[in-house]
Amino acid sequence: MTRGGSLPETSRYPPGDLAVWIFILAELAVFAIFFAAYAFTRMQHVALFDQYQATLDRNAALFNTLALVTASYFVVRAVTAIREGRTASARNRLWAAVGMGGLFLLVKGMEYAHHLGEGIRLSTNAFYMFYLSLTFFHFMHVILGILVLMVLAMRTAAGHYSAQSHTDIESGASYWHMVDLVWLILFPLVYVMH
Amino acid sequence: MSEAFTKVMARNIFYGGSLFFLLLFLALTFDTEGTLPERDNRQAITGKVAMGKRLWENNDCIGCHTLLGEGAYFAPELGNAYKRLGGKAGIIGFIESRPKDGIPGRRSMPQFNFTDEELDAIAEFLKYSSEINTANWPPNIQG
Amino acid sequence: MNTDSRNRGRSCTLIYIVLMLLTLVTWVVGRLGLQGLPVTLSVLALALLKGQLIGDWFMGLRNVRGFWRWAILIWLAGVGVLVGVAFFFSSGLH
Amino acid sequence: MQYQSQAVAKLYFTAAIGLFAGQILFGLILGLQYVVGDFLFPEIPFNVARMVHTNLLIVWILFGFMGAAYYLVPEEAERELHSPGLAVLMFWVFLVAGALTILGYLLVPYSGLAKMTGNDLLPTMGREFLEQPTITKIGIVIVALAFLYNIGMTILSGRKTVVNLVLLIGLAGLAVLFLFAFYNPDNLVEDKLYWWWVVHLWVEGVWELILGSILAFVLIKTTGVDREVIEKWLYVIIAMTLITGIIGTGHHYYWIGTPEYWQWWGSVFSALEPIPFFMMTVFAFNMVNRRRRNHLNKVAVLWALGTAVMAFLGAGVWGFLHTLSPVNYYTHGSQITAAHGHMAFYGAYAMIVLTIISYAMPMMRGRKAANSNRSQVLEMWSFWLMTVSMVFITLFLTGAGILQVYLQRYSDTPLPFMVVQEKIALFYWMREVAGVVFLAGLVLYIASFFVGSKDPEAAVEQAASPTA
Repeated sequence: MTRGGSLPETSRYPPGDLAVWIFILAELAVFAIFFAAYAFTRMQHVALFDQYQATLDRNAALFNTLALVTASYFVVRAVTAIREGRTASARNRLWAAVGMGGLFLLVKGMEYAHHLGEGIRLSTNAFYMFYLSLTFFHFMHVILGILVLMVLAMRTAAGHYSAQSHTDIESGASYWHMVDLVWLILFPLVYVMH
Repeated sequence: MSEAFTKVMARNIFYGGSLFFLLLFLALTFDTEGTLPERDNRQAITGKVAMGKRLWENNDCIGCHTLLGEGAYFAPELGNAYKRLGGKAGIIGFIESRPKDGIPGRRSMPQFNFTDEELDAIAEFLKYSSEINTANWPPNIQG
Repeated sequence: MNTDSRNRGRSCTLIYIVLMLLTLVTWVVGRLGLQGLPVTLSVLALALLKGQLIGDWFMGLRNVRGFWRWAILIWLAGVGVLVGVAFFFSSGLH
Repeated sequence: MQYQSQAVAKLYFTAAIGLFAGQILFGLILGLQYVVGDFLFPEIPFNVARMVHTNLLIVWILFGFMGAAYYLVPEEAERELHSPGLAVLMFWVFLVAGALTILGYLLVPYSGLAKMTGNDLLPTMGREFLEQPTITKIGIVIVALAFLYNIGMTILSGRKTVVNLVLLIGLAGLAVLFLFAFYNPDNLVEDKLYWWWVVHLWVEGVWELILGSILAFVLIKTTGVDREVIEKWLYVIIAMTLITGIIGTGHHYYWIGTPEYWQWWGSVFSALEPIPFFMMTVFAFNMVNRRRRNHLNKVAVLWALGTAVMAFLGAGVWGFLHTLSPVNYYTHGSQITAAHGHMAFYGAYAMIVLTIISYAMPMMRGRKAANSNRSQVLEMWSFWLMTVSMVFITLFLTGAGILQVYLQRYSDTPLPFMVVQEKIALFYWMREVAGVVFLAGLVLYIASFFVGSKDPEAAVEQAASPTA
């Protein structure tokens, strides 16, 4: 591995449009507050949180984590492809990421159906309030992320992007990685840590 | 800094972000509507209570008092008046006994000359209000 | 140019595999029902590490200087401290 | 002034200032009633004076928004107003309806007004800020629709700028959300739930879009900074506004019978509501520092910067003070709320209207760009008097609120409401004094329209401008 001049130079700004990054910071701030709120509320109801955490489907959560990480990986590969001007490959990888995201929604949706079937609502108890709030807020982010990736895939197919001009893809990719990043904290926090 | 972000992306975030949070807000409102029957004491809303609410509105009580903390801060909170004044009789007695020309130098509630039925309706309305589940607000009986 | 991006691609594939394995580790911890503060904090640390890998490699912050280079790391540190403190102080409260 | 039809704004601005004066007079009456309880009783009871105070505020701000729209939309769209005649007609309809409503409040007992206007057919009266008779509310909807039609047609057939589009979205949102004023169920909790869709989503939602676009317009004009830069800031700011502000509605859903998860949702999002206001302050100062010209209308720039700062303090900082649910549990419905309300409304909405008036009025009165030096200096005095006295009003009310919360809510031996009110009367007296200073500032403000109006227009100091 040589650090040749062909390695990307460090730049002042992250990949994509800075407006997206400002948005990402705002979103991460919200999630951080929610995570902290979960943890500190749990301090007052340790037994309750542990009891109801045990009712969650950890296998589904594992599957979902793998799906999201895989989607993120496809997105990374899509960005690599478009940087090299390989449009078709970029498009395929974006669709693959959309597919993984769709799987996440499907599994998560089944989890929700299960909970709702048991009559669990936001007001059931403190644990379910946080569990549903956090995961549903994130769920909506996944939907938005998928929509963004779909638009990007279609625009890639239509030839909007090239090796020289693909800021939109980098912006969308950054957003998607944020969605992934949040889940990587959410999964252990809500499903595993007790 | 301003060179690194584009107007188109800022616009997309405005439209997308607003729509996103609007939908989230509607979803939460939907859940709220589903949960309200357990909290808002709706089974107590009789014709009398509805009449009391109308009287409450038609005399602009909210222009001096708060009800569940909302309104003007000139006169006491009334969400718990039913408990503070010792039931309906206390409420009715208080409203009835307001002097027509006020109390010299002090704040005073006007004399509204309500009929007995109206007084009863207002008291019923305040009783209903006091039984709404307000997450233990106000902190104490003084409101 | 091509070899370089291929290198980058290979690095990201490696990172991807690591992320998947670490996720499995977290799941196994849950599966085995391991308990106790050290376990909990290790799970948290793993999550933060995964977050940092996402930030550096997937989001590409490794090639950025200045504030944005550290933005995700700062966020992770903040979350880690807050959540860690809360779990630390609630570990005895059963 | 580049387009003739912009001149209709003058009517609106004049009415706004007149109603503003009325609002302040009634504010002083209210302030006095707080300490001299029987003042004007039973002729003008507190609730009537308060209705007049708050309704005049809303109406003059709306006049200001409409005037601002009529002034800036043609200039941005680069065409005359779709129908100046309709704008004038709607002005008189709105003014007469508003005046009749206020007279109704003052001359007829409120319950009589309710009966006269047939409130029982569609009961909407008697809720805070929405006290207007139903017929007035319908009038407001009609005026708003005609206004939107006029502005919309102008915008859609002209040059489409971001300032215009954001303004249009804000105004349309204002009109649509007002429709919830007609929903008044017997269920008190649902009544309150949707009442906030009008009140909160106005002042912490769509009104901020209007505020942002007016501020952006004035900054474009006075600083000469590239429109592209200002417009993208505008988008980022209003995006943050709605992202935080919509769910931020939850900070009103803590104690009114709504589910308890709102304590979390409301706290988290409303804690972030200061961000857009902070960005607005950074933005305004940034643009003025990067200005490409020194605009002759210095006082308009002062108002613009003042708006940004005071909106941040009043809405952002004072809002944050009591927005977290554990804090709000004690401060809800206390003088803290009143303190926040005063500075937020003045800092954000009164000041933005005064900003656009300050910028536009000289040109509508025949100046090329700005008033004479003497007039501007007087207006700056009024700026400082009003703004500083509002800061003091807010501080005194905050002091009163902290004591009230402690004595009535927090201490181990809570005291009854009226006992506490007497203990904190000193703060109310000081608030009233600050209110009198505010009135003095307002008098100077009005005087600035007449003083120095024969003097020559202000010129660039020291610069190489040919002396006339």
